[in-house]
Amino acid sequence: MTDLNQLYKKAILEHNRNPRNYGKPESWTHYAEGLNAICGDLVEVYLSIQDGVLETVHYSGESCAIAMASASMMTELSTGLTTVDWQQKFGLFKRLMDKNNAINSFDELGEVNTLVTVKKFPSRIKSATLCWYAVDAAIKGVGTATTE
Amino acid sequence: MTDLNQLYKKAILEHNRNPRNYGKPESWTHYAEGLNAICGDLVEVYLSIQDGVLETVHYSGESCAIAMASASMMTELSTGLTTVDWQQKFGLFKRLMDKNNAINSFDELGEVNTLVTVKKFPSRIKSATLCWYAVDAAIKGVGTATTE
Amino acid sequence: MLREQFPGLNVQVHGKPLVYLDNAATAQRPQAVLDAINDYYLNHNANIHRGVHALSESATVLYEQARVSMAKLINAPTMKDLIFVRGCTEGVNLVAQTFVRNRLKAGDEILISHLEHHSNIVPWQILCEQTGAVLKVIPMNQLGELELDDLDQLINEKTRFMSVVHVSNSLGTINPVKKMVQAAHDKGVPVLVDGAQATPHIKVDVQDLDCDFYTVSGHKMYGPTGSGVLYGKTEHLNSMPPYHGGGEMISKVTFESTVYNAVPAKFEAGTPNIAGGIGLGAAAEFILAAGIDKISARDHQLRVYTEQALKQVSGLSIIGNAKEKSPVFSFVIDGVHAHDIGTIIDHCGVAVRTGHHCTMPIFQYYGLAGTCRASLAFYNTEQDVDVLVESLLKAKTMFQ
Amino acid sequence: MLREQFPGLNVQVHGKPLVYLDNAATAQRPQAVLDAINDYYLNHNANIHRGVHALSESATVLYEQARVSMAKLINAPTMKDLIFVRGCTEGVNLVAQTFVRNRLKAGDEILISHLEHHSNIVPWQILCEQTGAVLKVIPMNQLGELELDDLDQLINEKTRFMSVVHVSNSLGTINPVKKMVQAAHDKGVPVLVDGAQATPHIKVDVQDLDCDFYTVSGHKMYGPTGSGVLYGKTEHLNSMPPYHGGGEMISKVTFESTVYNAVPAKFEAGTPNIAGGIGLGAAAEFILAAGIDKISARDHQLRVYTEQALKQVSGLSIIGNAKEKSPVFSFVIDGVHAHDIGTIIDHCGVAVRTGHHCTMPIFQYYGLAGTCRASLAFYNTEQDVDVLVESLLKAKTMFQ
Ligand SMILES: Cc1ncc(COP(=O)(O)O)c(C=O)c1O
Ligand SMILES: Cc1ncc(COP(=O)(O)O)c(C=O)c1O
Repeated sequence: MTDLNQLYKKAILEHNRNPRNYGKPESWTHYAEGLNAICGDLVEVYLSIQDGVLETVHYSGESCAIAMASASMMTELSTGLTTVDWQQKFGLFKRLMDKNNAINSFDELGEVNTLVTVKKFPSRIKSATLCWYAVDAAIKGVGTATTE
Repeated sequence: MTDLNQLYKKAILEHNRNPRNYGKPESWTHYAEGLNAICGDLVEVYLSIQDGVLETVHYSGESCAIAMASASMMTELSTGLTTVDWQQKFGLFKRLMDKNNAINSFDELGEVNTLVTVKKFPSRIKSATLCWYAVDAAIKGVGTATTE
Repeated sequence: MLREQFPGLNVQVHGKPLVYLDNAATAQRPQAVLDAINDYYLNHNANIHRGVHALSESATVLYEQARVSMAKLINAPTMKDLIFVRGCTEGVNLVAQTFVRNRLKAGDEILISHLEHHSNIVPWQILCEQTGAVLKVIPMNQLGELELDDLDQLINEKTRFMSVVHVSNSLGTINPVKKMVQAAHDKGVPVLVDGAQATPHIKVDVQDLDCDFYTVSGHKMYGPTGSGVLYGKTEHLNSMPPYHGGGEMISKVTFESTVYNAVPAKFEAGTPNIAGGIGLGAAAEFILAAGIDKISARDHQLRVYTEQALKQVSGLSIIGNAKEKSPVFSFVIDGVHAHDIGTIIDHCGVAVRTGHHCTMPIFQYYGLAGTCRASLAFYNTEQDVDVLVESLLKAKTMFQ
Repeated sequence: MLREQFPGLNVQVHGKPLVYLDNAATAQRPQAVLDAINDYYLNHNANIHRGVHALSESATVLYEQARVSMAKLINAPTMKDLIFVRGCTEGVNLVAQTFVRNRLKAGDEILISHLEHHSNIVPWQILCEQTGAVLKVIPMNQLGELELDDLDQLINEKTRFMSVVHVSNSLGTINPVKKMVQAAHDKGVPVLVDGAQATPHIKVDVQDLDCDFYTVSGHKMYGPTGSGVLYGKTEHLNSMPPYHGGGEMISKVTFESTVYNAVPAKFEAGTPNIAGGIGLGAAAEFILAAGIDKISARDHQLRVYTEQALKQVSGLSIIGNAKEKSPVFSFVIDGVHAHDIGTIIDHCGVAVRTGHHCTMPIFQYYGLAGTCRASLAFYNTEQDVDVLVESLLKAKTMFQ
């Protein structure tokens, strides 16, 4: 069960139990929902963007530990970034989650790298990427992100 | 090739070459077409019925030797019969052509019995029965008989 | 033993023997079904219905015998009342578009139930959009049973059609469809019964149910993927316009006009899934030989055993506790999300489904995004259930 | 040798070795296709797309890889432009109902050709009946080629859609569809190409053809029955409403409203023919490995040989003598009806088709009820052709 233990390593379970920036904030400037068509999971993200900077990033929704931890880590990583920088990190994250390569980590992603094992569980990759696609949709002003 | 030679025995080839009562007559009282959906064959039958008696029975159309011979023999057998008697012979013919029994002949069918081998060629049974169904349709005032 | 006839059960998953508890998604097939498919491809490989040559003739006989077997399985009055389709979904869509569509005007009502699979919801929503008709829903209760007290009010003078599921794929509930058909017929409303989950588990008798249409999904009843039948009453099938245009469904084509073939050919345009149909016939014969009563009895044993066994997992709640149900267990566990359970127990060889099981409205009712669903078949064993329980306990431990 | 990979050829018919010349009706399948089907049922038996467990994951991968293989075979820009369907017939009906139907008003025109299979006639007749549109037909000539001189007049401001066959199943004619697509596009008319008989014989490149839709029939290209794909340009597929409602084609369902899934899932409601799709992928890989150019070259050899060989049968006329044609021979023999020929040569082991081959209008043009059709594939041999000729001579003798 090494892969499995890797997948559910402490850091991830901890984020799952104590998600950061969880819950609907009092105000926001950008919003989107992310829908996982396969499992019906729904996350909602709430951003406050000022002068191109992600001042706050919150999310809500009930989902699996992978999605929860990924969202939690993502909000921590994203807060304070410019949208341009955020896009760059999103690009790196997509590469990290791409099962067709063997990349293990990107320095720029910090704790988010603990999610790398997810790519060994192809049916779960969408759990990890859902909140990221939702933030991307929110920044772009699109209301819904769906994973196919 | 015994079965095959049986199927195409002399009497049948002879009727095919010299079909009786073939061609559209000058007048008739009842008409129907018979359509073989599988192969697209079409026969047309023309009956003159007076006081419940089949005075004349003609047919036209281009079809295989089995259908031609069957139609030719049928017209010979049918001419002069009451429609009630005809229905009875039609019933016997259907039983003769039923591949699920081993009946070899019915005295009442005369030369038509030479078609019995057709039932060993299930895909051809409809060739043999088409003109019969067409006459049945014509008697009943239905314009078209189709074999499914 | 029957189980040994299912070769797909003999695989290893992550180094563990497979424990297949995803039968409601698709069943395993007995060797006889695979043999029938291979026999067609090896010994009778030809197109059907239109050939005079021997292979075409024998392929046609095999295909039509399969129709006879299916007619026997669901006690249809004649094989001609059965149309081969890809599965239940195609069956429902076919009826919506060819039987119901012409009868609808804006404001008319279609009645379904809260327990429906998306396949018995979305075709009606599309139809409502096309016609201005309105979708009405028979409510459910906490047990996962339909609330039928107000059925007589729900079926009113605007109701044009009712379409209800026989056995719920998510909760296992067996609905009293015979009674429901009667209530609808009392008001002159025709009824389709979605039997996707019924034929693998219980006796189906379409004449006794007196339903107007019945859909069967081949891949759920131990048959091939891409196979199924739609049963319809003769008078309906005869009066319906065709669905697909194409070969086989016509008697005569000119550019000016076309004469359609008789039922069932009228609804079977194009080359069908010949191997699939033949395999489905073998699946029907398998069930007939095994005995559906024996299968139902075994289902009951497994249901009782599993209910008991799952009590060992604290924090586990079974969603759907209908009195009449097939061995389907939708459940949630406090503190562990369904997908995480699914992933973890998969590593113990246990195959279950997680999510909404194509029945989102059911889980909206329960306020859940989804569940874990263990769905059993007669070939599952008590040991399978034990491995499930063990693996669930492991999942809980990981999340402690 | 490639022929040895086709186990269905090794059967005896009436005690004679099978000479299978009915490939245009349905082809034989290579062992690799049967292996792919069995591998799915034995080692990956699960439903696709919706599962987290290992079998479901690997079944999904196999199914989606098949889509990739098919995209490669016809050079689609992306696998997402391919929708799995039961066969060509379903593909044409899907396009008629979801793409064309909404664009039509009474008096608009649909243009097809005189060489069409019923599957590319009847769906348009049904659509015309539904909408009041009018069916127009590109004429043919004695050689069995389309008369394209007046194509520019036939495509006029009322034309909303053109649907034409790539390769005729009855006569073998290979139509210049690239040129025809261009002519239609010049007037802004979208085009469907019916490729049922093309993928087994010639290189198909949907991007080079620039057609809007292309239909492929799996069972004609050495794949399983009940399989096929519809290719559509991305922008069309995205703009079209769904066809069947059901599972898999949605992202979110409530009773009030439903959000559809992205293409191609939007068009793939319900459990598909999983084994069939996977087998079709194997058929595509088979063709890619064998080399379609080699297959076409072998077709040409067989065509030349057969044309010569049939000259030995006096009174035999080949119907359809297009310059560009695949190895399909429709013929009649003076004094012997096609069905009688079919029955007699069947007893020599020779499987041909007789009748109208689902193209009644072609034979109305020739004033014939039908023909005998010998349709060859690359795995046929010169000896097969010799047996055909011998058996035809026997048939003639019997009728003397
Ligand atoms: C209750 C129910 N109805 C309909 C369907 C759809 O059946 P199919 O997959 O044969 O299209 C399913 C299965 O997914 C089902 O469980
Ligand atoms: C030219 C042509 N178009 C369409 C079809 C129909 O294809 P399918 O059998 O896959 O529905 C056929 C085969 O019968 C064909 O030959």
